[in-house]
Amino acid sequence: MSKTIVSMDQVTIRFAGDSGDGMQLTGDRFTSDTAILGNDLATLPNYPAEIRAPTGTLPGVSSFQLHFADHHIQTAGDAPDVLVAMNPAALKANMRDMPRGSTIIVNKDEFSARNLTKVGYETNPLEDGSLESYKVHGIPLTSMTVGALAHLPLSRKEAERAKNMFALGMLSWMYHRPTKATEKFLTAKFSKVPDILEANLVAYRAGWNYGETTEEFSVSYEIAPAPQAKGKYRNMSGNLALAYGLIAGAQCAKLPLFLGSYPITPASDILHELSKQKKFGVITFQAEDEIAAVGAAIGASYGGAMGITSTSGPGVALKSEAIGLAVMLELPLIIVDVQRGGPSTGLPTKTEQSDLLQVMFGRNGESPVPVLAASTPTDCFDMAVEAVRIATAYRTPVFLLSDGYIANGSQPWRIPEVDSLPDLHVDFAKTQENFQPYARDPKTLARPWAVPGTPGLEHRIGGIEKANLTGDISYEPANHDFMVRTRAAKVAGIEVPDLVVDDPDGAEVLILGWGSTYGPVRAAIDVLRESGAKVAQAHIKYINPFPKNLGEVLSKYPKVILPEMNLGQMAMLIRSEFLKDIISFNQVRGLPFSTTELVEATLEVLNG
Amino acid sequence: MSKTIVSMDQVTIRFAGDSGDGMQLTGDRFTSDTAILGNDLATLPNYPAEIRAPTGTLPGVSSFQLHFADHHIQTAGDAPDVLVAMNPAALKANMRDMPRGSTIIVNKDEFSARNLTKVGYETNPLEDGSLESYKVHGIPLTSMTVGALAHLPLSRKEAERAKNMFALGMLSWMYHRPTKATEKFLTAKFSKVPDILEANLVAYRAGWNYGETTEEFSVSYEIAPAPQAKGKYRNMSGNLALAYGLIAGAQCAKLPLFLGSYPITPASDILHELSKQKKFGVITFQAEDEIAAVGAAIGASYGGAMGITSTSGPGVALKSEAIGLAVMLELPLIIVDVQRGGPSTGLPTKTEQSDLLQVMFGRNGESPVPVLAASTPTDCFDMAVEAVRIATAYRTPVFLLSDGYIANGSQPWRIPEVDSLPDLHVDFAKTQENFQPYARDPKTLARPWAVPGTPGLEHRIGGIEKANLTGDISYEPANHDFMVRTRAAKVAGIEVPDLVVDDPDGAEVLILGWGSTYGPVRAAIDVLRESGAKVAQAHIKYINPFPKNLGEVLSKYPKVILPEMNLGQMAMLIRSEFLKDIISFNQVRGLPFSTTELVEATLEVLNG
Amino acid sequence: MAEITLTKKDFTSDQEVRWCPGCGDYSILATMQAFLPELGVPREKIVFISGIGCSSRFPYYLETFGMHSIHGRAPAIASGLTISRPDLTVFVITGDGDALSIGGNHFIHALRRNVDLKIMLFNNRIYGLTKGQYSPTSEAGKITKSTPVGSLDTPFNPVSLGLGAEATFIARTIDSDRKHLTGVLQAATKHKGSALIEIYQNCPIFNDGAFDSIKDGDSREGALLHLIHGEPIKSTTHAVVRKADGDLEMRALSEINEADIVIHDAHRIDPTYAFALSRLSTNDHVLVGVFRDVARPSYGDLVHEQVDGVIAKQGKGDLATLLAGGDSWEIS
Amino acid sequence: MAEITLTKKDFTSDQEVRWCPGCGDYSILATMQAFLPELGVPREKIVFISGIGCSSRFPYYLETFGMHSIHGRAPAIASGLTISRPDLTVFVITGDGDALSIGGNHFIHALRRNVDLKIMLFNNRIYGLTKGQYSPTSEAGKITKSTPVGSLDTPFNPVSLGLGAEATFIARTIDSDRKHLTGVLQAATKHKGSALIEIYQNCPIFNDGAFDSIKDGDSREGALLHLIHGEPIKSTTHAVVRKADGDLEMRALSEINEADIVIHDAHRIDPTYAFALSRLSTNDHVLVGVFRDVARPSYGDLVHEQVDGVIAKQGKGDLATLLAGGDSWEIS
Ligand SMILES: Cc1ncc(C[n+]2csc(CCOP(=O)(O)OP(=O)(O)O)c2C)c(N)n1
Ligand SMILES: Cc1ncc(C[n+]2csc(CCOP(=O)(O)OP(=O)(O)O)c2C)c(N)n1
Ligand code: SF4
Ligand code: SF4
Ligand SMILES: [Mg+2]
Ligand SMILES: [Mg+2]
Repeated sequence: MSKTIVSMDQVTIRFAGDSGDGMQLTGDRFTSDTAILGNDLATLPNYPAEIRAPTGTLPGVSSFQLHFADHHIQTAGDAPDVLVAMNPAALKANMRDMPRGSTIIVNKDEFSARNLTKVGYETNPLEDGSLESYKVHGIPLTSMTVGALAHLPLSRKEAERAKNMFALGMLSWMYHRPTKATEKFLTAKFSKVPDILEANLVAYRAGWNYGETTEEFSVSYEIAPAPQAKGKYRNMSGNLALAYGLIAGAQCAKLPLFLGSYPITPASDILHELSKQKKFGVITFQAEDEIAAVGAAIGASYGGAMGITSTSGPGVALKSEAIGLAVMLELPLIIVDVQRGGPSTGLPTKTEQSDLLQVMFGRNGESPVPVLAASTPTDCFDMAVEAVRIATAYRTPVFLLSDGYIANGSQPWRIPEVDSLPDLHVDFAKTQENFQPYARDPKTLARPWAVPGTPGLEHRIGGIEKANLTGDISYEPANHDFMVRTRAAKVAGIEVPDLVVDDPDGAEVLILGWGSTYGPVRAAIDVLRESGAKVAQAHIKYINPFPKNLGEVLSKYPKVILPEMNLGQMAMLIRSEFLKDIISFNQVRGLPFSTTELVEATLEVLNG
Repeated sequence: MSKTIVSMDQVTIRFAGDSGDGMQLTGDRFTSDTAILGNDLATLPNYPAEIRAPTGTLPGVSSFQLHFADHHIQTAGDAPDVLVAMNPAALKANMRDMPRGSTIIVNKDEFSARNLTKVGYETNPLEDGSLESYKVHGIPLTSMTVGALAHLPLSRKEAERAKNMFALGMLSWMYHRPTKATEKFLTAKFSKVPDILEANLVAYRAGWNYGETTEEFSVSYEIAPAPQAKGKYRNMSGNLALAYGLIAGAQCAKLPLFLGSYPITPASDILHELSKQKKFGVITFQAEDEIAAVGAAIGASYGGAMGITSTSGPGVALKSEAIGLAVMLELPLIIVDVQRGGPSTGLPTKTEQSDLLQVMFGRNGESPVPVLAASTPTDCFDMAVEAVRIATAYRTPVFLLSDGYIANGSQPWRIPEVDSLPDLHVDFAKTQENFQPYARDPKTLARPWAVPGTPGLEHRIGGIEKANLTGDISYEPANHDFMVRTRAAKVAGIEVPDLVVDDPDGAEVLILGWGSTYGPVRAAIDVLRESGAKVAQAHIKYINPFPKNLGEVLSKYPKVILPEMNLGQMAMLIRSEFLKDIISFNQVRGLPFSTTELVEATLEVLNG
Repeated sequence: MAEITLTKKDFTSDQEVRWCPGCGDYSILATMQAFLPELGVPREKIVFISGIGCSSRFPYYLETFGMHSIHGRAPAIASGLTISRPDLTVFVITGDGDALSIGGNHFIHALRRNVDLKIMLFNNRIYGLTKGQYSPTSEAGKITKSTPVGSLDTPFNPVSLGLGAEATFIARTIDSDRKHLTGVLQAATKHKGSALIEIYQNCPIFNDGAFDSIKDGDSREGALLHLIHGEPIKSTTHAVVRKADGDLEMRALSEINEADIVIHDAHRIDPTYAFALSRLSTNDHVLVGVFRDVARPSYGDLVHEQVDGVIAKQGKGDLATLLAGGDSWEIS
Repeated sequence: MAEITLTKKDFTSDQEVRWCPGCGDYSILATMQAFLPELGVPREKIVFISGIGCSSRFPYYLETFGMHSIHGRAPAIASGLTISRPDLTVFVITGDGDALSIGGNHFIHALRRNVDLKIMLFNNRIYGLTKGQYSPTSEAGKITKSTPVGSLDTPFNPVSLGLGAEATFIARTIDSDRKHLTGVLQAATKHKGSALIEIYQNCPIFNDGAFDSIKDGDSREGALLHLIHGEPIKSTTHAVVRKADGDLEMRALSEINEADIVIHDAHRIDPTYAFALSRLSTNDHVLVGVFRDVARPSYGDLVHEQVDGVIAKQGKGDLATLLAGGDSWEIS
């Protein structure tokens, strides 16, 4: 049978199924194969909320969305072109995001009366006409998989488990993905269980063959590679990039890396990743709680390591007293906050940008801490290196903000040359007479980093106000005023790059973003400009201190739109510092902005 | 011998001595006797930093300052007219505050070579002419006390200990203070140790007689009573007023008061005071740490008590995660923050206003909490009652800010009639069908307070985002957005009194204060107006939400000066909300503003 | 009003239970729902307070009052509640991470104070909710997401730790043994003050089979040495005896005299005996039942006695008198 | 370079000591300053980390590295330091409030992990720095600023709690007994891993005489039962014997046979014996010395062995290789 091949410029596919159906793995593999083909891409996994719900229920649905294209793209896409739904729950949970006319592929076998009732379908949507406006493919994925594996010595349950590979094979055929890498991956993964390996490989190929042979599908699609800068690429998620950035930063600074951490969603993967990297001399310490985690990191920094602690919002709250100590001690420390929905336990698996004011101000006293925010999954690498630079050069705790969206999302990453990474080496204080632990470098205002073990530098530090130069306890009013202002000046004086404005057309409206809104804003800008609108874009990655030119940039634009996944926290900082009437666009839905809503909001400002 | 009596309109006296010399008691007694006389007054104790230093050293000096007058006054005075110094350390530590021409009374006995060297005096200041510009009285307080007690069966050490009463008697003579109340006080205090009682009484009278008979003093002073509203008065410190306000508020709300607390300077006295009030059914729970303290208070509120927790800045940092839980649970809770110098351990015994942004924003997620700030020692009572009103009526945690200055300072307090206190009674939810724990009162947006023990109201609450109305766990994007905005709206909608502006002359400059700057600002305004300057005054006691007319008030004044004991935290809130270019006047010296510096700063704005 | 007999159904809330299939939490829940009617306390007087973790979802599924609080803080919150409301029956639901890692401090302080809380510690020796890191009860050397080469920490023994913290009641039981768990619940709810119940709980997803060696149908009878007050401590194959040097040890029945088996005394004041018992379990042979159950006034009772005592002596507080103080003056 | 012999003076910093006259902290400081030269570790390799409290001022007065950190967190901070810098000798200085109240969790976790820290717990049974509230070691019924009618809490026994938390080394000593304190310091610094030293410390201002009954010149010899490995546990008047039922008890010498006195064994693996000893002290008769001293690898050693092991097997990490990963593609 000969099939039509259609060329497309981009596609968004969402794989959805039960937590146990392996949708994340399926998505990951499809992503890798897509990356190899040279498409640009962005991904968005969506885990069920913390607890694994019973099989087949709505709360148990797990999904993975992939957007890939023959051109540069910014987000995982607003609305999928294709949904692969492994059961009725997956269909029901995702239907509202599907635009009319889109393609829906379901595992027909799972649409039993029992499973339908479980999720509240009164009639079978595959039969009751409710999906009329969609291109629906009901395919018996389970039974075909089991059939394909009949020759193998497997229980039915074991055989069924390979159905995600059948689906992957089918989709790989449909979008002309190469299959070698996935076969290699499976071979490595299941090398110790040959029967399971065989099952997965057979199911994968069977799915591919099913696409190729059956009449169910008459068309397959081609998406040409995207033009990309020369280089070696890999697919990269935010948390992995962040962990790698920390390792790279510590190597650039020639410091051992010590992570003190307590597991918490969505930050735990940083702990997991670093705990694997013992060959870099990395020490990970899973502490009894967040306070001990940051405490141990401070202790390690005091001893001359790059002390780091990783957490999410509730953990930051607990660490705040100890971070205040680090401010007083003026020692390097990095606090990674992978933000999630709040307040309190909030929405642990969802994204939000609502820890900004907490990290700025959530400590007693005047307690300035530099704050950086990564903008995309791969930017997490660069900003982690920057966090190491600032922490070590200025001897200060540094907050590095990420969030659930970019932490779990991924995109292609051009692997940097190690030689291109900055030299971050700083000198420890050396043996000397009359050592003054609170004397300062005139340029950075950093105090000496005097690590135990250095003869002659014996000294005492602590959380009580210190006398200038000597670091002795001081209750002197004038000294306190001086030290409070000096600590503030040190942070205010940190060198950060200027804000870059993208404004080819001399726009009147600036969309200002920060953190993970980068992708959605960029996507909206592309759409707006295509439609002829003039809009400028600038993105804040350095929040404390702000880039020096921020005020000047703001003053150039009569209208500045600031979208945030909170109720206006960055807006508050900018309004108070620049007395500029920002137009806030806020959303607290636990989800990144969609391109459409940003475009609409901007058009409203442009037109009104 | 007949002595001259001089009339004065006001005097500031500072008692200073070693921590063990009983200066706080001496000051307290002098204050009480002054209050009885009907002078207006304000006090400022100054404790040595946390640790008791060895006797006779500078860090061991403890002092108590009292300002009293025949008119209404606002502060404990910038510079003392009289210093009573019980040893060389007390003299040295306090000299820099003494204006030329002021009176210095020292205990000559303590000016031994050894004691002088201890504090770095190379020559005896009583002899080397360095005090020439002052009126110095070197009096052998110790030996005269010992002499006066020779007839009593006391060790020399015991006898010496009464020297503070000798000093008190002397000063009481000098300023015509009545002696009955102090005699009564001593009799009660030492009722169980008759010898010590006798010693104190004898020393006290001996001091008085010494003033009356000796030629050392030729003048005594009279300060007429200040005109004050009719009523019953007592002297009141901020911490005591705050504790009483909490008890009164709970009584007005007909709720048992539960305090969960962990000791910390300068908040511990609230715990101490409430632990004495068991007859009001008050339960105090000294928890293992601040987290347990606030946790227990939340548990008590859940059970239908007025749950309260008291602490200072470092404790607030630790409590922040749990306060976020209270935000989500929407239960009443009061967090008292008696601010001290920060960051970290900072200056534990000094005052500061630098926790403002912490209490506003120091929690993960969008976590709005109302914030009140007391303005004077006695205002702590009123604001504590207000905190109970808001916490119970709106079912929300409330921050009540005080600070070291007003917590330990005191002033006369017109004792309120119990009948004049507001009725704060709120109803618990009653047994009902289909109870909805997150349904809301349409006016206050408060949810029902459904306490365990009420049949039919069984329900579950928690820190994960709740569905509107039912309170079930909900991960729905739209519900989260709605709930985040609803919690914000609830706090924004709290009814608070309008800002009162004192502007008799139609000024162009407004001095805006908040919290404990009230007294210093008011004193400065009095001085400024007397000198013919036109200045308006307004004082913010409700910080979140702001008074509804704040924006209007700000817009009326071209220049608004905002003095704060921090680097501009309130200014930041106001600038961002009203885009108004406030003139900040900041000082972080661990001390309240002096009248002089405020006057000067204002004149600079008026003239420039 | 006629007395209404409640049933398991009356204690089942309308929330869908959301643990993984096969999770040990299910059977603990079922046992609790069946036990509550027999407790004889009205539903509205029962409160379950939990921290965060898979286990801490427990309160949602019970038709009583409940709070799913924050990680590790349940004992503190529950302390405030039970101290101010001694009329309530308050359970704390917690996990090995929640109770012993982040919540360790509140845990030991609640026990020493003897606050009237029934603390059910679901010990699956893993962090379930955060998807599989090792916990303070994980065995040393454990390979988990955060210890890819094996954990290095010596685990806590919750019974030993509780005894070191002056606990008055400690028991151990198993998720799947409903009868045993029920018996322990009966004893714990009868006890005045803190009762700690360690429940071995299987997490089939991240630590499957942690307790299989003692749950296995065949060896089970030999694996579990029952602690029953007044009875010899033994299983069908093993027993506890006292060695010549005074220490306790676990031995095969075949090696000892029946008469030498230690007779369990849960009420011994000196906690050393219970501590000794807490050290005896091995991977294959585990002591279950009530290790210690001694009387000490509960913290809440002491608080209220003190308040009542003051009121009895001094009378109820009068606000006007308080505000007036003893050192006032009149301006007229 | 010739070896330099350090003296007490070399370990005395230039900071004026600021405790109240008569405070027990003075003599502990003097003992430490005298002990450090004999420890044989260079000054720059010694670090004192404290929390907050009167006692926590200790590091300021020693000419070594030191950190006066925040309340209760010293064991956590010190853990990070000693784990990453096993070449240092790290002391933790803490009070009964700092270690057992706010810092209780870090305290028990440091002990179970056997982190290489020498924890000196200054137990004055009161909060000194905040001017006299009761602490977790205050005796029940204590009248303090925060308990005007008497405290209600059962106190912790730090030795029992430490044993419940799997401590490998625990000793008790007294501020004023420099020789004994020195002996304990010698033993503690020889021990690999966590060493907990409880020091009875007098606070003349807020809890004066708390330990007078055992310090009194006349009764002292009878009051202190010394725990010396291999020697009978006794004072001049009392001793420890094992009862018929196996429990330990303290008895007057006059009532027992010398031969029945328990011979101390600090190295027993089962902590039950040390736990039993921890329960025996009374107000007037107190066991002092090393309760337990058993070998277990220190946490820091395990961490570094693991890291070194991985490097030995896989080689040092190469950044370029890490960044490249296994699944990359080339665009040219
Ligand atoms: C302050 C804070 N830190 C970390 C977390 C993440 N967290 C939630 S539950 C948990 C541990 C769960 O383990 P356990 O208590 O044993 O419960 P289980 O899930 O095994 O029942 C962690 C680390 C959190 N919710 N809050
Ligand atoms: C977070 C925090 N909470 C409370 C305090 C106040 N505080 C300082 S020391 C202390 C207790 C001191 O007692 P202890 O540890 O026994 O030391 P001691 O002064 O008796 O030596 C308290 C409550 C603080 N500094 N920080
Ligand atoms: S992860 Fe483990 S403990 Fe949690 S619900 Fe699943 S099986 Fe139970
Ligand atoms: S208060 Fe007590 S513990 Fe603190 S320094 Fe004074 S005597 Fe020592
Ligand atoms: Mg667990
Ligand atoms: Mg103490």
